[in-house]
Amino acid sequence: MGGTWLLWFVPLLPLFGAAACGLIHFATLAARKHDANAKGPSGLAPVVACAAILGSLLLSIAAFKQLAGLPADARVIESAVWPWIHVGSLQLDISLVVDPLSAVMLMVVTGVGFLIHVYSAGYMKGDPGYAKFFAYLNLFVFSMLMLVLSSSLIGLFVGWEGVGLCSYLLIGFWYEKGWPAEAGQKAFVFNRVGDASFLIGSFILIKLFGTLDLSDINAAVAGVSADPEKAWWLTVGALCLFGGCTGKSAQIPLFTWLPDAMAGPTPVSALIHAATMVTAGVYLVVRMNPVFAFDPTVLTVIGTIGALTALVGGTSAIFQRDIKKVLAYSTVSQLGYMFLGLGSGAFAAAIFHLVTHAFFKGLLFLGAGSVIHGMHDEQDMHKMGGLRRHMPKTFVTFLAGAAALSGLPLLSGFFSKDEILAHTFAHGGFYFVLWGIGIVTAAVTAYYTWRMVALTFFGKERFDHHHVHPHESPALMWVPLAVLAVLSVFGGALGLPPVFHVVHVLEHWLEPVTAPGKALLAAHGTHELSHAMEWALLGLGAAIALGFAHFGFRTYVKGVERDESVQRNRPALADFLVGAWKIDAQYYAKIVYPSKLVAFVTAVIVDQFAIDGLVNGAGGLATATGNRLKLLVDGSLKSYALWIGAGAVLLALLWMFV
Amino acid sequence: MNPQDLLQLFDERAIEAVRPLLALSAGLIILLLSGVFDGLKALRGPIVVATLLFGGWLTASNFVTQPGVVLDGTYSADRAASAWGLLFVVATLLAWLFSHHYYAEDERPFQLEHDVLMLTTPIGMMLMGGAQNLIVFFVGLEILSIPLYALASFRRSRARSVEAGLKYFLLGAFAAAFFLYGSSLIYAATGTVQLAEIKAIGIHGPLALAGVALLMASLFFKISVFPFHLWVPDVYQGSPTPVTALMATGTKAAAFAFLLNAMFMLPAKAAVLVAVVALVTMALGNLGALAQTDVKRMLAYSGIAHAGTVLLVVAGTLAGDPESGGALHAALFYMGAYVFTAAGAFGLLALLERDGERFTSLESLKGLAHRRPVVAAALTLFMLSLGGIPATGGFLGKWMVFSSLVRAGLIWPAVIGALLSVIALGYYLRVVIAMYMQPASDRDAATQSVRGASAMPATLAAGVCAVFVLVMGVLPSLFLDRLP
Amino acid sequence: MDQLTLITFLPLVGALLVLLTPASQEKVLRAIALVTTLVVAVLGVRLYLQFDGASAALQCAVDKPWFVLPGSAIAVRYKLGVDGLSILMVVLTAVLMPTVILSTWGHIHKRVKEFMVWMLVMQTGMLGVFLATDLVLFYFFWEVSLIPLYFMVGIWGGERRLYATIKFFLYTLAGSLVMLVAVIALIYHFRTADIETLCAQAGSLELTKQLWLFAGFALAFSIKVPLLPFHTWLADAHTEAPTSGSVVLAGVLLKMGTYGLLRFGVDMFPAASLELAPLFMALGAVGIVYGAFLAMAQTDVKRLVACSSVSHLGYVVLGMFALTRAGLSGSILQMVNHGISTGLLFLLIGMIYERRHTRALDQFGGIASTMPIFAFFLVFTVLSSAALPGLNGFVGEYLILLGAFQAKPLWAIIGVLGVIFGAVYLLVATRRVLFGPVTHEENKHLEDLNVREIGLMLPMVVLAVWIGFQPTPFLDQSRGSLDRVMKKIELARGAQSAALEVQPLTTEEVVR
Amino acid sequence: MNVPSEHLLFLAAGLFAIGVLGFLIRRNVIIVLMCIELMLNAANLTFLAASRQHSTPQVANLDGAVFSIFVILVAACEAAVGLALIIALFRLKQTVEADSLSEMKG
Repeated sequence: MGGTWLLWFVPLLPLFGAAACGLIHFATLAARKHDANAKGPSGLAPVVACAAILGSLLLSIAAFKQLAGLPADARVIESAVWPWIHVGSLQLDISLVVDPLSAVMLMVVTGVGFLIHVYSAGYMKGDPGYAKFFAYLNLFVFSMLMLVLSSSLIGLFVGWEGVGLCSYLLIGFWYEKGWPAEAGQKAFVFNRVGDASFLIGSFILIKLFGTLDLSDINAAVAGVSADPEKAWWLTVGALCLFGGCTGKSAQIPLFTWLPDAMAGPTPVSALIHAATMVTAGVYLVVRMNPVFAFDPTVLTVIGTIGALTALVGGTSAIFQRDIKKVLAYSTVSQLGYMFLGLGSGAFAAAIFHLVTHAFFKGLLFLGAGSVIHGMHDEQDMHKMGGLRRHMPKTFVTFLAGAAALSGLPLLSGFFSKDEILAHTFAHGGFYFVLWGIGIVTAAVTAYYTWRMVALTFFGKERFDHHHVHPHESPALMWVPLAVLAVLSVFGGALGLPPVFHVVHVLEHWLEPVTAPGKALLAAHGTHELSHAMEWALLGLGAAIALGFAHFGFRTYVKGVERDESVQRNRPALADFLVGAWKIDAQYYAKIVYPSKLVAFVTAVIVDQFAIDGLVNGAGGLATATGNRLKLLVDGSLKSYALWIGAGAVLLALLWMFV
Repeated sequence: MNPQDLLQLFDERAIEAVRPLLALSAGLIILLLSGVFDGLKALRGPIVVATLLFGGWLTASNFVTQPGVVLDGTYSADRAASAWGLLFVVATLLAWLFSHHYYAEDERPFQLEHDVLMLTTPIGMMLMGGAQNLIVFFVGLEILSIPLYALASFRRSRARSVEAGLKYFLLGAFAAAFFLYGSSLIYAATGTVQLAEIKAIGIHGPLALAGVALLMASLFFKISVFPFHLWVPDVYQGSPTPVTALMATGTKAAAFAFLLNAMFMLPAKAAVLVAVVALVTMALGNLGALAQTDVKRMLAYSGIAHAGTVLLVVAGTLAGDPESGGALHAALFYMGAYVFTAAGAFGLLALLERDGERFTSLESLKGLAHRRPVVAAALTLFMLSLGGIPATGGFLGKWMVFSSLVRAGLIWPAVIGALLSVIALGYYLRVVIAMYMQPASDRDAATQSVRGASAMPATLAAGVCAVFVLVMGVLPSLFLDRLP
Repeated sequence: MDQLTLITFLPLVGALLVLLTPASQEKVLRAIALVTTLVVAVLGVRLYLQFDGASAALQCAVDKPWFVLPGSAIAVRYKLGVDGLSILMVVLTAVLMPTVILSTWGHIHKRVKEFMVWMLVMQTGMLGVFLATDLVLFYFFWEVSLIPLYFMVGIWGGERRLYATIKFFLYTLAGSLVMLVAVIALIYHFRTADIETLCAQAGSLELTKQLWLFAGFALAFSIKVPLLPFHTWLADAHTEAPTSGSVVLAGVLLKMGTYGLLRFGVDMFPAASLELAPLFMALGAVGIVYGAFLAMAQTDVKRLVACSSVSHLGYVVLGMFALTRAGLSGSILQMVNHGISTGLLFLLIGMIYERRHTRALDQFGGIASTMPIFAFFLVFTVLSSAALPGLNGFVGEYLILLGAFQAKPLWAIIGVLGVIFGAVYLLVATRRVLFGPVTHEENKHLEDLNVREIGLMLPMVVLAVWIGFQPTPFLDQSRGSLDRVMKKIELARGAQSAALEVQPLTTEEVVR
Repeated sequence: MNVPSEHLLFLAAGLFAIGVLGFLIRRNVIIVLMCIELMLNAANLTFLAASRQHSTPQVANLDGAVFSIFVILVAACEAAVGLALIIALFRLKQTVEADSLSEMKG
């Protein structure tokens, strides 16, 4: 498939799908003009959308197979090049490349994407904007595929902002309610802040390497070490790119938009805010691992931010009442883990956790969606309870997902999370602190996960039976749940720890991509773990997971007393944690309101009063002096003659003496 | 001076040079005679037009044949003087056309006297334009001024007209006295009244300098430059509009024509002084106009500002403008454009003013674009030309004035002059805004404008002015190539 | 009749035709105007296709005698020509006008005849400015093109139209009169009025003279752009202008300022522009952020878009005075992009104004549910204006910021801030107009865009997407000219650095 | 013996000064008219004095004399027109006060 246009069809199919669904939507609008609740062709939309994603999935599998067939060192499939911006010596083109890393991402995006499309067909049925939803969803997959497949940073940026746009559109899908639109706008602005830093990073790369082609840049990084000034620029560039990642993958400074993004429909949260978009940052770091690995301080920064985000995300999820908010903060936390993994140089482990997270978090979100669907849009866990009898299938799959998330032994979450913690531990020195934070967060994760399970599926039924009759979701919704459950349970097989003397499938597969980064890191010392230490770490992880899971389940299986008691006697702590360490409040206080004030000052004081004042002042001055001069001409003959006489004398004197 | 010398003086070339003056005088006399016999009264109009056209034709032929300095060096009819002469004839013709049927019943019987007075002015102007001798200039000055004093107060029934006439007379005579005393001092110092000889002897000593100062004072009075300009608004507003048109265009042009000849008297170091006086005049004129509500008085102030602009050319020459004829070209083209624009503007005001003073206030111009679209369009064109917007003669005039300054190195006066003309556009636009962008007050909207044959000559004249202004803006080569 | 004279004066002929038809037949008047602009648009596209981007020379040049200045015998000629710097703007002017005329169907109902005359005269003025290659002819069109807009804002404008139109006219005129003195000084110094020879020779002037002349030109163009301190007229002019007037003002008239800075600043006085580049980059960058903050505080949606123009044109100036290849081509493309995106924004605001007769932001809300097609177009235009990759805005902005970064990283970073603030005020405005519950009763039953309104926006939407996906053909049109300009800048840079090193020679240099 | 021309010139200057002051001070318009005549005569005197001074017994420089004749001529015309205007003013305002001429101002 190399060098042909066929590879282009992987992203283009969803684009055509999006266009088709868009037309279907406008057709329904036209139909609805005559008869208010006419269905129009909107029923067709899910079929078209899912078909497009399926086509893309099949093409991806074909590409994956062809890639696997190639020898290890030449595992690259390139597509035809689309010449985009040519200015003087600068050539910015867009072309697609499938290499082991993007193949993995391809499978995740199209695979999980397809499942979520099927799920949405059921979930969104009856919504007036049914076709519009699928148009946006397909547009999102197109952008994500562009992001994942593009061979140059500029193409990647097209996908990068494209996913930002789709998340804006999808979060604000139910814009009539008002606050989803604000959440969407908040998400877009936060992304834009990240993108601004991303742009500066891209300028630095052009300044250093003259091109944005990723493979060329990765190859040229080694040559930079000679020139200290260039090295400094490369470090700044890497940090800028990472700034972009924090915006997209909701890391510490720019993460507060993710919890608000829950205003969008749940499949959106599953697809965008769990499986694909938020992982873009991780993908970027792994894709350009030499650039980030060149300067160890960059990795330390990434690791620290990852750990801190994990901690903040995890602790904020403990007392959340809204089931989707719990999962949102959990996503922030798990992403923190991935960046912690990247920080300690374990690129393959980060991708491994990314994949497993896509499975179990996607599952949990869809499960929560099915719960909400069953509970007629009720999201508050304090008004649920004992649903396991009403939704057995959702319950079982949700259980699998929760187990994987909390890192119970032998499940996918356990292996991927512990591998990251192992690598962090192996790194030693300052990373011990990060490892400590990681362990604490693992405990907290287990606690809030099983709190959620307990509050939702166990204990007293706290909902009002007259209005709410929970029912199991239709097949269209629980089949994807089942598939994801299987993947969450057996996903661990992709990357068993070395102690099991089985090849780490993913690490081996990603070897050609991560090799340059690893080589640069090796220059700063290799880190190996003895077998005994590994067994100890595995044991410790399993113990913590099981312990805290049990602790969390036990306290909440009876009901919400624990929450209420904390609310009563430690309100400050509860409020602090629910508000995600009050960071968002700080943003409003420190940035949003002051900027409104500055806007007011510039518009009224500086602009209208000062600058415009000067302009109008000049006009006013002219008319004022005009009026005063008018008095000079007082109509009296005498004064005119006086002026003439004085003028003549003045002229005479000036000529004689000047 | 016996008869032979007289004949020898009036040789063939002298006759040719003086022919236009003779033609105009003959026409004047015929016009006077036509008044005596009732039958010939109807011929009044055609006689005036015939005389002016014939005089104009003769001046044009002088322009080609260039008789040069004649009559023992007292009067020259070279290309410059002929060009100015042509301008004077045109100014008078336009003013006369606008005065056609302008006056109400009580002045109509004196229409003949009005035309006689108006016909004498070009003779005076030509003498001033061609004068190489102080006496000739003085005679020309009086031949021009005295009829204007009478014309200014022609509408005896209106207090304003009489006030304007008397003011103009008294201050005019006052200035003429200054001129006389100045030239007498120069004569005392140099012993001659011939410009050429004065130039040869040069201006030295306090007596001569005082003389030149007084002389210049009277010239500045005529041009209406800064310290001497206060009379202009009252006189222009008071006198009948066609007479104002003649005053604004003709007299200024004549005064400038002589100033350019007498410029040598000013010391070179006076360049900065003249530039300052010119800029102050522009400022006062523009700022003064900004405060006006009456269009006619506003145009008076704008006339002062334009006089200041042309004076800049004198400053430029004194400061050493490398181009030889620079000042003349600039002044001639600028005044040419100004004659057509100002005559047109005043003419249209006269046209609108048919029934009393009411029509010259800005308030009454509101919504004119609906009632009289053609008049409004022409007035807008004149306003833009006064403002110096391209595609009108005014722009190229301004261009040449500023280029003479820039060539002479006076960059900052040029920039200040440019910015002052922004103020000018402030009030010119006010007229356009009134006509196009403000609704007519109900009282004005009701009055029907005077239609019919009687307005024909005025509209013809306005049309000619508009065409000339546009042609001087878009195709200036027709005029520029013919500059002396 | 050669091509450029035809394309420049055809609108004037159309204006005369309109003048001749009686004012009562509005349909005929509009038809004539539309047909004329369509023919000009076709000619414009033909010119675009014929244009060879690689060559730096003036193409399809026209050279006829006009008049000779007396005394110094300097021949002022009627010279037209198009080159890489002006081709995009000429074509945009030609292509944009039919859309503008079509949009007048909706909002111009009184004195239609005069409006069409002024609109066509303006097109001649604008085309003249971009095509003139004789300095006097350029100045001629530069001031004449002011008058039509003056009348349009003054007669068909909003409540404070008189204040706005006087302010706009006198402000721009003050600048152009100062430029007049510079033009005269330049012409009389070099004894010629031909822009091409002046561009070649002006570099030879010594630096202080070049700086003064550059200052004279740059003042007039900065007012027109508008650059930061001189921008206060823009918001008033836009708010009070009729929709079609705003579209033309934003789409083309502002670009005369940036085109002037390019032709008479960077190209004519490379040394002076090199000297003043930091200042202009600073004004551009600060202008971006300042304009964004201005827009955030506006309550009138049209005034908001006007302030966004200040911000967008800050980009153009930032890119231009980076004096790098990417910056220059980015700024030229951004001139076109801004014309399209802001033009569309004004059209949309005009459409909503025609329905609700108000521009106050708080009067809207939830329009998306009643007018989905309008919502689609508004979101599309906002995204193009906020430089979403894949649409036209991004290509221009990316090149500008890259160019600026290569020259002065600090100003580029401030410019990148503009990307964030730009998104903020545009999205906040969109949300307040489109999203949220329908609070006002009138918004409930607004009828959506009709076929005419969609039709007139389609060409610009297609152009926006085309430039977004395939910008290279548009960028290549100015390749030849920009290479020429860059050579001149490199020369000036060499001279500048040589001048800097005038200190005493170090030992080893002496030895060598 | 004839009077040295300097004295004449000073006399003329005095006359001129009186004329100008009279023009500025006096309220009656007729008196103002007379003051103008005074100024004109001052010029005449200077002309004649200068003419005498510049002419030598052999060559008589008569420019001054010719000029003064013209001045007298013009003075007459001015007086005629001036008085006519004053009569028109009197008929309208029944006064000859110069200050009554201030209806137009500003």
